[in-house]
Amino acid sequence: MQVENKKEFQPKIVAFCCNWCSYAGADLAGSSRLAYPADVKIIRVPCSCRVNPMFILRAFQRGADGVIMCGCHPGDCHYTTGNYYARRRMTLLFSMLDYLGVEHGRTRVEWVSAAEGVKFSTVMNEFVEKIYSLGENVRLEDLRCKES
Amino acid sequence: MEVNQVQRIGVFVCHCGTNIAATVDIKRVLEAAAKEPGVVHAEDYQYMCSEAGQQKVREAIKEKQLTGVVVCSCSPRMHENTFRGAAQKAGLNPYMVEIANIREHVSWIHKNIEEGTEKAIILTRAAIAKVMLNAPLQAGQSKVVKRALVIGGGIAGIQTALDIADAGYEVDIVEKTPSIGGRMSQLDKTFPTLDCSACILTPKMVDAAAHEKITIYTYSEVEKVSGFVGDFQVDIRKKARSVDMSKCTGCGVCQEKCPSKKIPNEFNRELDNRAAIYTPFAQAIPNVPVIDRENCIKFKTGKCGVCSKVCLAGAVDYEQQDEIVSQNYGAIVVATGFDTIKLDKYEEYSYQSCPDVITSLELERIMNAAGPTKGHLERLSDGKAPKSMVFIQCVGSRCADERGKSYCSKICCMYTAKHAMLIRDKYPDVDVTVFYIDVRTPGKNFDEFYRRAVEEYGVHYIKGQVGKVAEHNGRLLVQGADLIDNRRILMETDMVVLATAIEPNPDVRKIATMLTASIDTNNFLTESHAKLRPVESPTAGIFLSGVCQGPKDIPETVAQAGAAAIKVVGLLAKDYLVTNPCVAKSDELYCNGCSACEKVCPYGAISYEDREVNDHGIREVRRVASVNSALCQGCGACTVACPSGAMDLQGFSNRQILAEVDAICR
Amino acid sequence: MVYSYYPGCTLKNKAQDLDKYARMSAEALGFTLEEIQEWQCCGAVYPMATDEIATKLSAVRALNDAKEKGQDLVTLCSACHHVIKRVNDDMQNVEDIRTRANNYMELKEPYSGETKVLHFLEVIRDRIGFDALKEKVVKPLTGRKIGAYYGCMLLRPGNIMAFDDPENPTIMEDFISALGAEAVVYPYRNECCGGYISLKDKELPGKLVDQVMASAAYKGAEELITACPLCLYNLKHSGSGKKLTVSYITELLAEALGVKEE
Amino acid sequence: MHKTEKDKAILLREMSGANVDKCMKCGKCSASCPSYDEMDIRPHQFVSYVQNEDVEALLESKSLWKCLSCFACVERCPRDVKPAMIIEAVRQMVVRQRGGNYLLPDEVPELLDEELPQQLLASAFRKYSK
Repeated sequence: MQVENKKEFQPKIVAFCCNWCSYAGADLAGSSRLAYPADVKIIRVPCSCRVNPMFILRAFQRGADGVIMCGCHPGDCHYTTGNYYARRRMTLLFSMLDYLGVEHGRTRVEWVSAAEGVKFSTVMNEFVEKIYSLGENVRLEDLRCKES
Repeated sequence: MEVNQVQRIGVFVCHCGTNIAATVDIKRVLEAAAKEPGVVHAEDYQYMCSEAGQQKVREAIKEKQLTGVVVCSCSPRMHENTFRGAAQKAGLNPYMVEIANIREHVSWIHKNIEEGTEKAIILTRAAIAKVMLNAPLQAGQSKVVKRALVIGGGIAGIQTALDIADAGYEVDIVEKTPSIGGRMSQLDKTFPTLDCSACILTPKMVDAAAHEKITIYTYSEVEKVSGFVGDFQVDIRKKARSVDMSKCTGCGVCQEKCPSKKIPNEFNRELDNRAAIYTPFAQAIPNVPVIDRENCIKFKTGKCGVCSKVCLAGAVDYEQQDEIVSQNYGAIVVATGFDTIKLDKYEEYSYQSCPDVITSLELERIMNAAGPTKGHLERLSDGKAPKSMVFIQCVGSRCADERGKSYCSKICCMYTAKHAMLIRDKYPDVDVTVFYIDVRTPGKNFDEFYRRAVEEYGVHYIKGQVGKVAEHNGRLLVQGADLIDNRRILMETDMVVLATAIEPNPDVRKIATMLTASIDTNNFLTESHAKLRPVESPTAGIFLSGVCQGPKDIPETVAQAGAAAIKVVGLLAKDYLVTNPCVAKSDELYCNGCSACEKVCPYGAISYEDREVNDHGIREVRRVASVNSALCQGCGACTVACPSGAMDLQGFSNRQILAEVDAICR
Repeated sequence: MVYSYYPGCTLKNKAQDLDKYARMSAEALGFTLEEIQEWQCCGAVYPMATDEIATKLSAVRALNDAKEKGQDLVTLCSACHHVIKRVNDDMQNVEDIRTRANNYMELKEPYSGETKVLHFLEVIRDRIGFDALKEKVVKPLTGRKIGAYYGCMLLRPGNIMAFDDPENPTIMEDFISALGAEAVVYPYRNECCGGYISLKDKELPGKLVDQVMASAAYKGAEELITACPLCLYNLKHSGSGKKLTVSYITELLAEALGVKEE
Repeated sequence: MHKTEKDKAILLREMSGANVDKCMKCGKCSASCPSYDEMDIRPHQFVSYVQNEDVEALLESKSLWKCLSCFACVERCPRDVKPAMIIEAVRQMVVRQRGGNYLLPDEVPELLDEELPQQLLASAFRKYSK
């Protein structure tokens, strides 16, 4: 086991947020000044169903320590059914990641509405805490991609 | 690292007063941005969204010949359009602008300047990485045909058509049966005011028929739909009426003289019979009969022709053929209504075996002066007046099994209270008992209405579903349990009325398929958003009116019909529709024709066509996906479903998102 | 056509008529009922508790026997049919029961519900056909008004028994009509006779049987038929009201086919 | 090992395989039950007793010996709750206890008559004893 030989672990966390609910929820967390760690970086997508599992694998390959995907609540998708597709795809992806030995806690799917600034912040705090407890992701990172 | 050398990116960092500048070191962001490959310009300003700020963006675009712009500011949901507009004014394609959200996602939540600045830099890099891969996009335009189609001529369709027509647009109503009027024309009285249904409906029917902007196609069905929002092409089949509408005077002699009079009368729920040439009811619009060819002696045997002989106007035309009317529409409203479910799986209530067990809709006809009993309340088995009646609620509603429907039919509690009250009012010696599970009366003056049935009219309400209804000794034995008194109920009664669940008109599935409008497991049409877009189908240009969208009563239906009409008017008022250019696009060279994308598309925007492609010099015809950009809403579901990577989303392409991921994880 | 046949205990004893006439009629209709070897009592009620295994094994044994012979399994007694059909459904669909039952049984190969279970009436309806039956009738029961008494066990639960519409069955009525008699439909034909409760309680079955009899008589039935020995017993011996005669379905069949010895 | 009411209620849910929480309290089970008048706790109440973890009362109930297992409640229930399965599970819980049998072999000779079918004895023993 590799134990913290770095001075301080600074996780890289990618959050995919759908434009209609979760990104707006993140904006609301901002305008409500509800803090969460700066390790989280948000990528805006039109809908959670735009998130290709490949994007998540790419993030891990490039050294991300955690990836979270947020969409509208089931039944509230702006595109009616997009989040259902996303949910199924992520279930499959997560079972594959499980098989690869990537800890379950490194990925997460959350439904956050445009009105749930508090939830967005709470979820991000929890998720970052989880990533801290899991430590650096060493499973999938492709060292060739690392910039010196 | 791939860098497009021809890109010249400008980065504009906004202070937002102190909103950003207080916790983000703007200077360091500028420095970091300037070092990024491709960035040829970086500047900051107090308020980038102000006219002066926009001026800076416009000038830089012109002076530095920028090909892409990144604005580090507030959320794109706030000012993306502002900066796109600025870019456009300076001659840059508006879709070459990206926003790094360093206010809501950075400065407002991260109070540590070090952390905030570092994150702002990373988000800026991600935006730069994305914009490097942006492509100029053109918002398209499509024309709007200023005519609407309403499918279904019940109260929902009539009201929608009237409202659209009053706003000055042409509307066509297509109605399957020989007359408009729908379910409401079959009702006797309406809750909660107990006014006569025909008295309030017929004037609306007349208005619709007389309206110069409304064309009514009765005895007609939609046969084919193509096109998309703004310009649907629709084929309507006008079934042969066998009666010339222009000649018929509506005298009714043909119906009287027709020798084939034993045909179950649909309008009276088949409780009595009609002739083979008939108008469904006296106030029918148009008041022109049709010949039911399946049951007409002339059509079956070639002999007869009585109706033709007695028609003084010479309107009967046995040679008439179906006719196809082709018409273009800007918008389509579905108002196909409902029917009651079949009760063949509920024989514990003896509906099939005993004529004195009836549905509520049958009771409406029995209570109606034009109904099978001329409005006299009597048993259909022996014509005797009942001394006691039992109403059973929730028959087939709220069921978890396949016999019934999972939903609450919503109207039954109220119409049962109405029936109970009307009977007690007109026949005070008839004892009325209602078996209920819950009495649900949300609605203005609804609970008061139900309470009046109990308090003023002495209707007995018993909580508990009935277990069995059996005919015995000429009466009906109702077996139930009173859940409040916890005692067995075994009562004899004369008539049992079943509050039968309603379901969408079975034809709606066919229509929804033609319209590519989505439909739920219960065959109700799905609305675009359950709360915020309740009268719009997710398919652009398709609107919903009445029970086809979900169970509702007349007031709600009329309200929804008006809402659907205003949405249609809002669409028809435009000459052109601007289309969102961030839509899916398939690369024909990669497409393997598997249809995976077509299956996940909620809008029916993807179709397949055989197209000649030039694959590196080899020309061949392949079956490839084609996206209709007018229908595509840009969700991106297809891009992930595509196994070959042919499908991509403009503005959110795979490469763009991967570039953002890479930039964040650098 | 040869079918595996599970007669059950009562048909070997108090309900010998049901069994005897079934075999005779079957031959007349061109199929053979081949009694399976060393069958054991099915237990007469389906063990509903989800943790019951041992009580289901005799049914599994019979089912497996038919499977090994490659035959469908025919039953007559409503109780046997009910138990065997439901256990078969468990063996098909409930993994826990299937695994545990097979662990007990040590069969050549595991049994997972392969055998098709048919009631004698289903053989007539689905394999012979009521029209074909009609043609084989030599002594039509013309003029007789017969009510079918289904009871509960053949019909319910409808999704598993899949015998007929549990609230509006017609198979016995079609059977009666095919034999040339008038089938009388009455609403209490699918209500319980009181079942096993009559061993210790005579009052409740009495009430229920009186209701069935009154309902059938009101609708004009002059006699009743049933497939179940316990129903027959309760219909005959319980209650104080007016009685219609009750006989087994197979007796009526044998009579119409002209194979019943007088 | 002593089981709490809660343990027993959970056990009943498992043994019965009934969909207790799908019940919408419409009472159609009780309305359909031919033994309703003989029962102290009615079929629809069995569902709420399990929900309320009031198992002792169920174990004492005479309804256990009045249910005919005719499945009318199961068939007609609009919510697929299967009340008869709960009654059966409680009955099993009782007869599986020492002294829980409702029918003893000694009683039988007196109950017999000439035409009583074997099926009746077999089913009564299955239902009433272990």
